[in-house]
Amino acid sequence: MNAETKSTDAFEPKIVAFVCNWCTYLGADLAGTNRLEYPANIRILRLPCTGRVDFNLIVKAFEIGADAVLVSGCHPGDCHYTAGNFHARRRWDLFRELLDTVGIDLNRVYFSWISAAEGAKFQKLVTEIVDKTREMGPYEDYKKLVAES
Amino acid sequence: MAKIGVFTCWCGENIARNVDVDKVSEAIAKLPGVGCSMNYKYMCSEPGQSLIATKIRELGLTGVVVASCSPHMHLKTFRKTCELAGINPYLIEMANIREQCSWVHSDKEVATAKAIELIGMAVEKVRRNHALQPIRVPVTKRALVIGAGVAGIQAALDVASGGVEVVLVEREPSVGGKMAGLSETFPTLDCSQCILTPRMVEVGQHPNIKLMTYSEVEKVDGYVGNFKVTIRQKARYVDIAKCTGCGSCWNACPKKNKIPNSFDYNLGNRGAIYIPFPQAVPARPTIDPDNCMRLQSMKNGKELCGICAKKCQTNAINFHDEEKFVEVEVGAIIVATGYQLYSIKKEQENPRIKGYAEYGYGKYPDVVDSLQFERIISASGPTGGEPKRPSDGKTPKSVVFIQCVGSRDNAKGITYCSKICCMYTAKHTMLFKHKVHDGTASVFYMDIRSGGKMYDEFVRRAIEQDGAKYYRGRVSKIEQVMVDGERKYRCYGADTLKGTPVVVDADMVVLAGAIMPSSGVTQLAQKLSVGYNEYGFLSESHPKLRPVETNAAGVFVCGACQGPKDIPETVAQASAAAGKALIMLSQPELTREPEIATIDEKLCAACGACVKACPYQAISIEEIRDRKGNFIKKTSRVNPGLCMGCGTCVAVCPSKSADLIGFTDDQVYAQIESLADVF
Amino acid sequence: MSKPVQDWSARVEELSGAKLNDCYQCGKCTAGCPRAEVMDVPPTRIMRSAQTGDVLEVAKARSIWQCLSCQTCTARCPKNVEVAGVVDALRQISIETNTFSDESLKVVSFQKAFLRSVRRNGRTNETEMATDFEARYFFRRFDVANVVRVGLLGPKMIARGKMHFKLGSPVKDKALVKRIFDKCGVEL
Amino acid sequence: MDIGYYPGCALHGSSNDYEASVRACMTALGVNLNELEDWICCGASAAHCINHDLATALPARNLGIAEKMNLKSLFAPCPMCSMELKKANDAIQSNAALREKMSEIVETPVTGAVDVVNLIQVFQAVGYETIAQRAVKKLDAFKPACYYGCLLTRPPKTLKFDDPEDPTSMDELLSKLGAQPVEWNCKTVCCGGGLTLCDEDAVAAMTYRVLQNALDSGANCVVVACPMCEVNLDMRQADARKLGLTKDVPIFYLSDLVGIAVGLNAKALDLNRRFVSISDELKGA
Amino acid sequence: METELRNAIRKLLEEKTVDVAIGYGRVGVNGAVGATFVTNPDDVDRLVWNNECRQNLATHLTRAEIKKLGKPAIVVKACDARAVVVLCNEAQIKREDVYVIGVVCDGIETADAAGNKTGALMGKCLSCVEHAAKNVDLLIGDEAAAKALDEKNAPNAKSVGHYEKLAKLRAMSQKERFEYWREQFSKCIRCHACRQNCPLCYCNRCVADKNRPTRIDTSSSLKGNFAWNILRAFHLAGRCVGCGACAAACPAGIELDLLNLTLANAAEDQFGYVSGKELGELPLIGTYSPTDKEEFIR
Repeated sequence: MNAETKSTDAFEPKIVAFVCNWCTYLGADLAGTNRLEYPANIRILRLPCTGRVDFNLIVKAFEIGADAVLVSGCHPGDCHYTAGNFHARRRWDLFRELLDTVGIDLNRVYFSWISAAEGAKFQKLVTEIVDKTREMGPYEDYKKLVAES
Repeated sequence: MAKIGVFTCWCGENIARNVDVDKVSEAIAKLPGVGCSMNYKYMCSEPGQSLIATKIRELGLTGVVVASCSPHMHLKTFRKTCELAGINPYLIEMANIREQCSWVHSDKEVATAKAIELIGMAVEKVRRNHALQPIRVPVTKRALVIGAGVAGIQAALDVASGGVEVVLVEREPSVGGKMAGLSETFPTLDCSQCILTPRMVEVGQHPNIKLMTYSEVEKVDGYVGNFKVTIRQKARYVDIAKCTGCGSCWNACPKKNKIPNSFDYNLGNRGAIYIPFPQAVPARPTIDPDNCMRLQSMKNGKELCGICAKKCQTNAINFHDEEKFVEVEVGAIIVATGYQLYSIKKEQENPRIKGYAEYGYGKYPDVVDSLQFERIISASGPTGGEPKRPSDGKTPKSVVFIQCVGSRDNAKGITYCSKICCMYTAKHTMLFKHKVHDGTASVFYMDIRSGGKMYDEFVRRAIEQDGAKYYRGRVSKIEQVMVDGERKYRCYGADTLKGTPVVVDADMVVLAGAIMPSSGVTQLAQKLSVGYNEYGFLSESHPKLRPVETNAAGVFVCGACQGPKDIPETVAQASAAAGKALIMLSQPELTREPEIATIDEKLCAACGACVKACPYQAISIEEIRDRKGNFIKKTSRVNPGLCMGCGTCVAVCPSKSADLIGFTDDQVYAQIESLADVF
Repeated sequence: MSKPVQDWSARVEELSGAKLNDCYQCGKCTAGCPRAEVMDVPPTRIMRSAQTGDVLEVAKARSIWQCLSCQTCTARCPKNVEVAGVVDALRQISIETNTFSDESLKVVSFQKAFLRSVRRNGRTNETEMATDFEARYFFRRFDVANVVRVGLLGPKMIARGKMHFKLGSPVKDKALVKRIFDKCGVEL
Repeated sequence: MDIGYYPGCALHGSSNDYEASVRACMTALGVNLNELEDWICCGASAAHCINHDLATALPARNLGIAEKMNLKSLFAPCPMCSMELKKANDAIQSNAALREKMSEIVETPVTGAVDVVNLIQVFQAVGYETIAQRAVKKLDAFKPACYYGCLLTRPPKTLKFDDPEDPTSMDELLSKLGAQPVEWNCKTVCCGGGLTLCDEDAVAAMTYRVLQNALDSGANCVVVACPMCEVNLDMRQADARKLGLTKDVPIFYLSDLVGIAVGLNAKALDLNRRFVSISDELKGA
Repeated sequence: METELRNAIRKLLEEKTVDVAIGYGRVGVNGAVGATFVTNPDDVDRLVWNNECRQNLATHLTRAEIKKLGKPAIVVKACDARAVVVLCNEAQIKREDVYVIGVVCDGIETADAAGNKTGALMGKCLSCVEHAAKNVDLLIGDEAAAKALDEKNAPNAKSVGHYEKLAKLRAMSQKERFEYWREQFSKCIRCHACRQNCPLCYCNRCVADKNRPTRIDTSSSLKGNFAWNILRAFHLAGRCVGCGACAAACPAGIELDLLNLTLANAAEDQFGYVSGKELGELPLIGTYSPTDKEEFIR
């Protein structure tokens, strides 16, 4: 977060979210319309579909200092493009296995289905991710690895 | 050299209350490539837009970021602004600092910092935007309507009357669908066939409608405005151009009245050459190859029977008929494949759905479903409208009607309400009571759902005037018992209003089975790239605002294939689909969003990962040849007419030869990296 | 005057595993229940009371002890609710709160006699259990007719070798059985 | 074939004729029954009414023994026992906390790894074809009403056996052996066995309904796979006669009929102790 | 077997069934075994077959310089044969355009840093349950013996060799695993030998070499090495046939095949998918089932 505006040096988790344009992005909009407050630690990247989310993006997010990453899209059956989320789901499943073997902390990688109607779910999940990440602390392992590069 | 203009909106107090807009503008002005950064009370207002336009012209901006509300709200507005100001409308990005910032974070300092970052991301993205031109595709002014029940008939007539050619495909030998078999319709009790038959005749005669009965959609190629559809015409063994429909063939068939007629749900019989019902359109017969003695004997090299051909004056019968494939080119497709009733039997095809062994349907002959009852009570039905029960032809004196059989029953695997059963069951009780004055009609229901013009009055009439006995409760079991030598069906039910069990001995039981999409609809949906839910009901683009469009451009839906609905709703939706199709077909050409996938053909290894992953079959493997026609290499190539821009291909492409315009890797990585400095 | 309802629904859900709010009161449980016609509170009403949490009222009902645990209600419930499990939960609550009705004493005594026999021997000894049940029930209610009816069955059973005064094969670790009862907090 | 065996209290008590029949039949079919060592009562009809934990703990103790004995599957001829064992097994398998709690209560590790089976499933495992091949006598004198009662199929979520509304597994087996099972209404209608000592009037009416429907449907006997059903339908028949039951209906265990088919005699199957006596013809003499 | 192999190839070349044979020969200064290309029937004696034939020759099928030589015959072990199948399924070669000679393989020995045999079998060989190559035009060697080996290995196939290593790795804590790879990847010099030797890394330009945007740090840094190795493994998800060429080629001795094995294992466990099993098989990634598991999704 911007150094000037930071009131204390307390750890503020940095979350990057890749969300689909048709469900989760609208769900986040709905959270706004309903004024459902949540921590400001999340930065949303709008993509057309979770099917577009290439996994190097997640690695990239850690490289630039993210403490947790969220990928979220439409519930199964609701995909604007009929099946993008199904494709994504299969890849996520495999990618998690790989990350786990490499020793990347799976508690820092979240996947969710949030529909355009689920503003409250968005709020709840983001709050939970921020709280949990705050509890875990900065992703020192990855940060160190980047710093040493 | 980039010169980006950033315009931060106060949205009145909506943003400015929680975001220090001056501080934002100041911080953004320092970002590389930003040529101007300012804020204003209402960017979407007329003066706000002209402020942007003026700056574009004055400063020669190469890109614009508007930091205000959600792009779903005003991206179109600001694109237009840019276009009017003379720069390409795709050179603008929005930063959502209202829905996703000021409205959800109350700490002004924190929200301001976040707003700066969100705008920073947008700036990095827009620096990498390119001018894009909408994709233009030509339109074939012809529509395909799949299914010729009341929905398909209505849609076809409306499109045809709008002056556009229609190909109407129906898999049964006649048009008419389920409605042609109904007795009378709620809430007016007018005769279903009387109102439908004139429409059926009209589709048969309309100069703009090409009717293809006994035919099915085999294959769909192409894309919006330019579909190529292959239709399989099944062998009918009767040349309907030669046939006059005189009837001498079907009257002479030795199998006449010996084969169960599926139009009567096997309660009545027909011959091996038959018309399914007297008002059929086309009024031309079909030979059922499984039951025709000649066609069966031909398999063994013999030529038995053939009486129908001998009787035919016009030589219309052709025992050597074969199925044909016809290709039609259309610009729009309307799906109207309707419904079928849930099979209540113990055995079910779909392992997810369970049968009602406790009701004995399929085991007890006088336990029928509601469509069978329609035929039993219909004047044109197998009993001539006299209510007779199937087992022994006796007039039932006591009939039990059970609603929600399958519907709203999680244990059987169907959770939804079938919507029309409350109404037609009330109708059934009335029709029964009108014919059997001393009879008892008992209804077991869970809730009465009779929203609709004159609908509740109709249900009340069944209870108050015609004396149908309504019990609020489900039936647990039906047993066949003998009472004083009479076959009865003992229904163990409940009256939850009284709080007691209720046992009714019935002569006949009518089960209001759940409405399911027609068989084969999911396969059709896959051919059309239309989504469907777990039950196979087709998905509309938006449940409220785009109820007849689908996410497959150029494909529209109407009627019960999209969800359970009654005749008035079906007809209204059919007209709506026809209207939408006509609007589309009235354009000289179609424009489509240019934010679609693209392939770097030089680097593509043509591994085909994208081809298989594309939900729209929009990518194919093509050959690259030099001017002389020598083969150079293979590559994937995107069909811009078909691509919807989901980007699944980008994610699966190992070499990243695939990219998504508008959301390129270049843009996305830049957005992420813009956060590196602040994180 | 109606009194405010004390909400026991959470406890019922915990004991039964049933999701009470799933019930939409269709009546299929009552419709199929072999005992519903004699019940003071039929299954659908039991479910409704459990749903609203008004459990102590229905814990008094005769019907929860008239239930045969035949599971027809659970098997046919269109919402997959554990109706029979809810009845079991209510029985447990009625014993814990001592709210079961007088008319149900006979069944309650029988079930307790059954478990006492298990607690003592590790297995039921039907003769011992029947005697225990009859004796205790008799002294509570002086129901002579019952003793006679059951007593009449005795000789018939003995004649067919169906009544045994000793357990066929005794359980070795009887102490463990007692510990199991104690750890579950069963008082009989 | 080897299989774990949990007789349950009834088979060691009033229904010891069922045990005799089952054991004779299994021996004839070459099925070796490994009786659970030091088994205890499963709590059957009573525990679930009184205490939820106890209702899981009693079967859990037996499951723990079975696991210790390395038994993959456990045969409980009494459907009430097999239902309670299965229910506890499922609950323990799917819930780690419960697994821990129960292991502690019963002082034996229990993981929920045992496959509990009923009598019909044992016959299925042997194979209907195999049984038919071993048959020496055709059951053509039998027109049985196959009575599944409550707990062979219910609750379906736990039992996952046959169709809970229209089961046919017993009918299929007996048809293969030459009997002619009747189509009737009461295959899964409760006979009232659960309250046979507490509510005689109600039980008599329920017994009457089942037996009369069997007779009306043309049956000459009722076949059960449950000791409670047998004792209730057999013992309460006198009361049912008072309500109008038109004649006596002999009650058989399924193992009796299979036993007769493979050549066992009435003595081996212990058929002489029924309340309603069985004719010599049906005894297979 | 070696003679049989030479004779078969001589015949193929003589009869002009193929134009070139891709086989193994002693090519290194110290007699190390590597790829050998024979176009003249008289040269077939240069070909060898022994338990040092570590390379997966399928790599050469997609190389432009080899393609120029005409229709190839290729010598493959069972694992390599699966790579040929994947290449066909991914339209990089046509099955009818290559003559595949399978050799029954009873295991390949590992080499030490100097390239000498160690006497120990490669990890993949310990758990091999397919000793005779499938989908081949000609199989050389004793099929029955191969089958016996398959059966011998089958019971413990998932617990020995590199499976054992993977199990050990997975038994560590997440932090320990991270530290393990951190150490391993710190040795990576980004020589890309893994890519070069992988039969399925055939992209015209690797994404790791692309800029605009630079998706992966191109220099040898820990950051870039992590990103590269994750990406390389994931690009092979549902494709890697487990030939182990990557790990064998790695000069730093990083056990890259463990990452591939993780994914192959997950593919088999969760989707019943084994890559390279059948011609015409659809890819794992790029297809889906509506019932794929998703309990990890919130």
